[in-house]
Amino acid sequence: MIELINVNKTFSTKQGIVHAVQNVNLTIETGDIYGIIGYSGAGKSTLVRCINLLERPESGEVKIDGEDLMLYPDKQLRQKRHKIGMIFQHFNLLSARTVFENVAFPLQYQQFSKSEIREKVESLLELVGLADKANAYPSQLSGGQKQRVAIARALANDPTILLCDEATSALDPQTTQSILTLLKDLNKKLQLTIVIITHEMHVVKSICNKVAIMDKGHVVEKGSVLNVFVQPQQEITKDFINSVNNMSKIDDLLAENSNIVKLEDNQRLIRFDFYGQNTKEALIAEASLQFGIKASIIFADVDIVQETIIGSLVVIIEGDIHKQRQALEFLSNQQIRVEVLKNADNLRTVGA
Amino acid sequence: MIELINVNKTFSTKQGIVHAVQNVNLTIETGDIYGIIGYSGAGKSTLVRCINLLERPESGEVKIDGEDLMLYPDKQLRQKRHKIGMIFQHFNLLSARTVFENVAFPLQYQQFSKSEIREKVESLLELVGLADKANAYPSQLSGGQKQRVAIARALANDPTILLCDEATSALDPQTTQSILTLLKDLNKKLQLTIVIITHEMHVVKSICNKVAIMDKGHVVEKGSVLNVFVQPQQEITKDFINSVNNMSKIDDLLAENSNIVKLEDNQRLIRFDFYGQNTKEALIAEASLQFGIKASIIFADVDIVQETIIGSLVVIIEGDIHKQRQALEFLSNQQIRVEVLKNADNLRTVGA
Amino acid sequence: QDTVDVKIGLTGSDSKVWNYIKEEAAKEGINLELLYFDSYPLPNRALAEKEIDINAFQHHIYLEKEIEEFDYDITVIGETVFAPLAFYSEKITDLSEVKDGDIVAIPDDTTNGGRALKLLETHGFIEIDPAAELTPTINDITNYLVDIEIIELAATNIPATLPDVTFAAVNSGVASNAGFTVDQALEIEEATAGENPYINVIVVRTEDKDNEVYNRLVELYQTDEVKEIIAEESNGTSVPAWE
Amino acid sequence: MQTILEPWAPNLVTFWDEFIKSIIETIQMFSLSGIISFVLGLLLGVIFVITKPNGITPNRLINTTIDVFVNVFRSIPFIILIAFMIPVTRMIAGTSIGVKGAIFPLVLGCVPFFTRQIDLALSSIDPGLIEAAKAMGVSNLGIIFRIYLPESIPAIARSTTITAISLLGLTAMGGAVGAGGIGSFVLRYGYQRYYNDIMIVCILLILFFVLIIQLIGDIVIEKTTH
Amino acid sequence: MQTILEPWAPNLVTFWDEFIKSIIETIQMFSLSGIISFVLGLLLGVIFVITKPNGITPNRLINTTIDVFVNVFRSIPFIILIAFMIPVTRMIAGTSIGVKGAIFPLVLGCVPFFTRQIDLALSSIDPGLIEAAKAMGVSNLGIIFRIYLPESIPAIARSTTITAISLLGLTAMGGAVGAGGIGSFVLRYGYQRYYNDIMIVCILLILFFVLIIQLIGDIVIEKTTH
Ligand SMILES: Nc1ncnc2c1ncn2[C@@H]1O[C@H](COP(=O)(O)OP(=O)(O)OP(=O)(O)O)[C@@H](O)[C@H]1O
Ligand SMILES: Nc1ncnc2c1ncn2[C@@H]1O[C@H](COP(=O)(O)OP(=O)(O)OP(=O)(O)O)[C@@H](O)[C@H]1O
Ligand SMILES: [Mg+2]
Ligand SMILES: [Mg+2]
Repeated sequence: MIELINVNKTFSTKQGIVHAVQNVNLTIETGDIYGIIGYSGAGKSTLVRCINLLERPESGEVKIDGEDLMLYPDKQLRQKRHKIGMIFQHFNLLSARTVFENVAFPLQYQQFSKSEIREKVESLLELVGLADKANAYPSQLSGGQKQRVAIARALANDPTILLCDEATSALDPQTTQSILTLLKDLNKKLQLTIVIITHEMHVVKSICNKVAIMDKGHVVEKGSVLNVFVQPQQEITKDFINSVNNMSKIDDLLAENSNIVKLEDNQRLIRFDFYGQNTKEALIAEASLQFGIKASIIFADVDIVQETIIGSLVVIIEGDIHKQRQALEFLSNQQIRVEVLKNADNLRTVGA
Repeated sequence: MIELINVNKTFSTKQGIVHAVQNVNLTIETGDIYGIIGYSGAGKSTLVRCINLLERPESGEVKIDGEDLMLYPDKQLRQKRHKIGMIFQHFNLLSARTVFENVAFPLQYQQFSKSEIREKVESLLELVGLADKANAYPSQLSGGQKQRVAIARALANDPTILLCDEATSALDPQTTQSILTLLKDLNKKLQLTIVIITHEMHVVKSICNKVAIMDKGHVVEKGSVLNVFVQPQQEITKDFINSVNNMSKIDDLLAENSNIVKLEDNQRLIRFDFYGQNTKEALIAEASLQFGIKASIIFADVDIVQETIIGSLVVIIEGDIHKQRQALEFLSNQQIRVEVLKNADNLRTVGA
Repeated sequence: QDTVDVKIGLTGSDSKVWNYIKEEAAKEGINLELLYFDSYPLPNRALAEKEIDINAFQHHIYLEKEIEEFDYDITVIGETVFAPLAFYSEKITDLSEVKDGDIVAIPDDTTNGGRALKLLETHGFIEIDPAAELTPTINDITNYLVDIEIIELAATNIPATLPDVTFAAVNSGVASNAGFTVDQALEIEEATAGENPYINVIVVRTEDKDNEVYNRLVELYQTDEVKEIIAEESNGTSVPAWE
Repeated sequence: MQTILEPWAPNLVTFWDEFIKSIIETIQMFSLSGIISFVLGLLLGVIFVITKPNGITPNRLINTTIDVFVNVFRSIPFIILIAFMIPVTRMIAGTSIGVKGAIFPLVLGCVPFFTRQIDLALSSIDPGLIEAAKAMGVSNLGIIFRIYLPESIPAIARSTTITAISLLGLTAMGGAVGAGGIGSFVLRYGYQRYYNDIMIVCILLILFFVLIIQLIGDIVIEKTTH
Repeated sequence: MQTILEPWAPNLVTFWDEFIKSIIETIQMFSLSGIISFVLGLLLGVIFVITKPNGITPNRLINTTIDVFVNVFRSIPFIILIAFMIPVTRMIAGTSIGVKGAIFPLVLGCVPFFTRQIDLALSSIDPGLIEAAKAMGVSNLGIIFRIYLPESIPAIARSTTITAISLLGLTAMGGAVGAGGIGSFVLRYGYQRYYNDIMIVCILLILFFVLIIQLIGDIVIEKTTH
């Protein structure tokens, strides 16, 4: 378990003091995959670097399994760090060593034999798809290859905690997916605790169980991914959630008055948001049948987060106006959030 | 217009020769926003670096507006490069200069006055949201802030061609979106030609008009984004397209036999893929009404690419088996691709 | 036959003489090791501190000054050569042509510099505080009779820089090495053999004053063969100091 | 000053005028040859770096020439170099003696060393920066003046400090051609005449100069490291 | 050999034995003091870098001590340093003259310089690498031996080359304590006696040594730059 209690970290520059992390409280349970999101410059990297004390907070406590790291003498801190893997935003590979040697680095001068190291490193390189680059030097690698070396290196020591600073930002979606699958596997099998800074909400959705949102040094929202996704409290959280689906595009289309959202008589543009098991009951289809309403989907984003369906639809509905209203009421009663985005001109005058 | 004709680039290392780019032919029209995607190590960066001859291809021609850059003497090449902005994968900011000075760099020693430079740089920093960091040094910036400085610098000289190597990989979705909007604006207003390497398919979807897919040094597929998205020819392309929606998750769920895809009697799990105007006619809703079928959405991804709706739905349908079959036939005739992913046990025996 | 090892401290390059003596000594079972020091203050110190057994590089004046300074218990057991200082010039043919504002170059080491000043005094250019005895410095000049500018530089560089000065004081060794001959000199230091303080000497620790081997080396030096070598080597600018 | 020093450093007081003169000579030699060497060494160093096979404008001939020049002049013992160069010095400086005559040999002794130091300093620059400048169409001259030099100021400052201190050491040899200087002063009086007070004061004085050079270097490094 | 040389370099042939002896002396002085200086300088340089205020184990006292040591010993003219150190040399080496007596002063003259060079070399390492090692729980010793040193081998090789050539220059002063060597040989015959053949041959020989040092340095740099 990682506990950050009232952590503050500032940088003093000639232009004044930068409060990179302010009064942050965060508890990361063993076995969590904890996502950290936030705008560029929000303090995510700094916060994560506080966990292994690469940045020493000015105040606050950094506890791992109940023990305050800040009180540790150097040697003990180093031992603790052996079990905290870290993937840096800028990779920090050793330029004088080959890919193999970089990954082997954390294993050297420990209890491992040469052949054990070789086996371990080779299997890690296999996992990240770089077996053929074992003897290349970092300067001969592409950006994504460097990042994968960094990932393999962070995992070499069988850490119990893994800190990832945008660990997949330079990777294509397939490689990202395979890395995420790998991390999730390790998390399940070995109870590996993972803290993962990411800009890709789908990363949060696909592997995190908890998430914290940072803004200007503060953690403004945190909780289980499902809760945060379903009931975001802060504007910034909503923005992040919208970023992952294409719902926000509807606003642009409306603003542009695109053809797609031009409505004919008796049509309405509606947004539905729903989550949980009730979707399985095909509520919208039922409403459609029951009230004789035709609905065509403009945007849809239905996804499964932690075994739960959550989704949004933007549809144009068409049919008898009264039936429409009944249908919408029916759906609202089923815990579906209904929002009328636009009415056809004729409906607007009627004032529906 | 940028033309790459039969371009080859190899690196020789101690481990042998790496064919980074092989026989690539690519035409990028003026005003294009050309996306380049591919797995890590596919040769994307190398290819783009061939455009401004940072890497000199071993063979082939690199033409800009019909003139072969490879034949240019140094001075002329430099002049050409003045008008080619580049955003590097690793930013390459000058550590001894402030943010302001970095952005001003390409403007110095040209015809601009001091106040013009100041104005230009300040407006660019405003655009990328770094006005308050003008006097900070790169070492005092977060990863995303560095990237934004690099973007501002690449735009400073009013380039006619902009080469972006994962220009938004370190940015949060909001900042990414604002940068993309900025690029699209510049593209529209100034006919700026943009070549953009990215791993984020939604970047391709939202701003590119053309896209090329690279694999092991080759361009394996290219064309308009719509064509490529609607009718991907290569497996790798399909993989990339799937990465952006969550359709591929259904396979995992099926493999896991998740609760969500457990079917009751007379249910079928179906995937629809469709694009174009016909969706507006609410075909699925119509089928549902017409044949009395209830459909509940499991996954949905409906998006607009180049003014066209393209989408996929995974739904569970329920209802009379014969009606179901009729409904599916009806939809198939409407140019909707229908794929039955799973039948309920009772249907399977019937052999539907 | 027993051999005895002797370490001798030398400077500069009169090695032809010493190579000869080394050969001769070897015949008598004396194994002479030649150690060349490139700096003057060390050989006496090395001798006093028993790092070497004997040295031969200095004249009486220098030795006296060193003994006075450090109380070295070392003493002369033989004289070698007299190497007179001389004035040379490329600009003038006689010292009488020297006028106010002319430049004279002198060696920058203590003893030769002092000698040069003394020589300048002898020829009526300057007056020196008598208290400075035989090793005066520029500081000891009490009066300039001709308003010359004295410039001190490495003795060995003086011949090469001759075009840049009016005239210069040059050591005999340096002069002969540079190819100057005695008859080119404007003036030469008086050579009064036997009592001249600038005669070079062979020195040992006082306790070894009567050491047979060391005295034998002196004898080996003071031979006609050596005289010949010296004459040949120095173009006559060095004069053997024994009869 | 002199009266205060009298009891502590009697010899120094005796040779006070020469002492002051030697300080001035050292400052003259050091500053003149320092400035010239800095410019020349920087120039050669930069040319050396950019003409390397992987430099921005590879040129085997020039590169090798500089390499040979540096090695040859670093091979010749400085005292011999001074003597060797006397005719050339006379041609260039009009005289081969005095402070004026010392400048050229000092420059010749210092430049090859500084060239190597500059090579060392510039070699630590991230190649990505050179690439970025190239991509922006910056000329080779621009790359030198806008990337290489400004980006390596801290390293150049370190190199310059080291070289300056070495040069200060070289000026001690200025005495060989009658240029005087503290080094020659301390050799003649402190060392050859065993005036310990002069020895100590001079070494402290040189140390003081060294510290000033070091301090300036450190300040530049501090101000330019971000 | 001698007979072939006779017409070209008559003086050299005359002093052939001394010539050969001087080469051996130079090699002895150079290699012995070189190895010792390399180890000590590397040690001091590394300690200096890690004890800086922003180093991995800041220690003002040690850092300042090294700084002062370096500056003091770089301030003292080498010839004076030799004389100063005679008693210490005798204590350490048993004698203060000859090759044996030259080693200690040479080391003392070389180490401060090399320390500065190592500072220069290590300062060019990306701080991110140190950080990565810290994050992995690597001890300070580990950071030195597994990051600082291996990552800066090319820079250290450059520094070592420069220092080695400077040391070769210093060995020319070995003559001051009777250690001989080519430098002393060429001073006594080439320089003082104007035997041009000796001058030229010796300088070529030193140049040859310099080129070998340079070559070794270049090879190391090439092999270790990726
Ligand atoms: N300087 C070099 N020396 C040797 N090999 C190189 C060099 N630069 C790139 N390569 C190799 O060339 C191939 C293509 O590299 P490139 O950087 O173009 O890939 P990329 O498509 O940009 O990958 P990424 O998405 O990971 O950045 C890779 O296999 C890489 O290892
Ligand atoms: N060494 C430093 N000196 C001064 N300011 C710094 C330093 N490091 C970071 N900062 C500032 O602290 C703030 C937080 O930086 P941090 O790197 O934690 O952001 P981040 O959330 O990781 O951003 P990104 O997503 O762009 O990487 C930023 O405003 C940054 O400019
Ligand atoms: Mg960050
Ligand atoms: Mg790349």
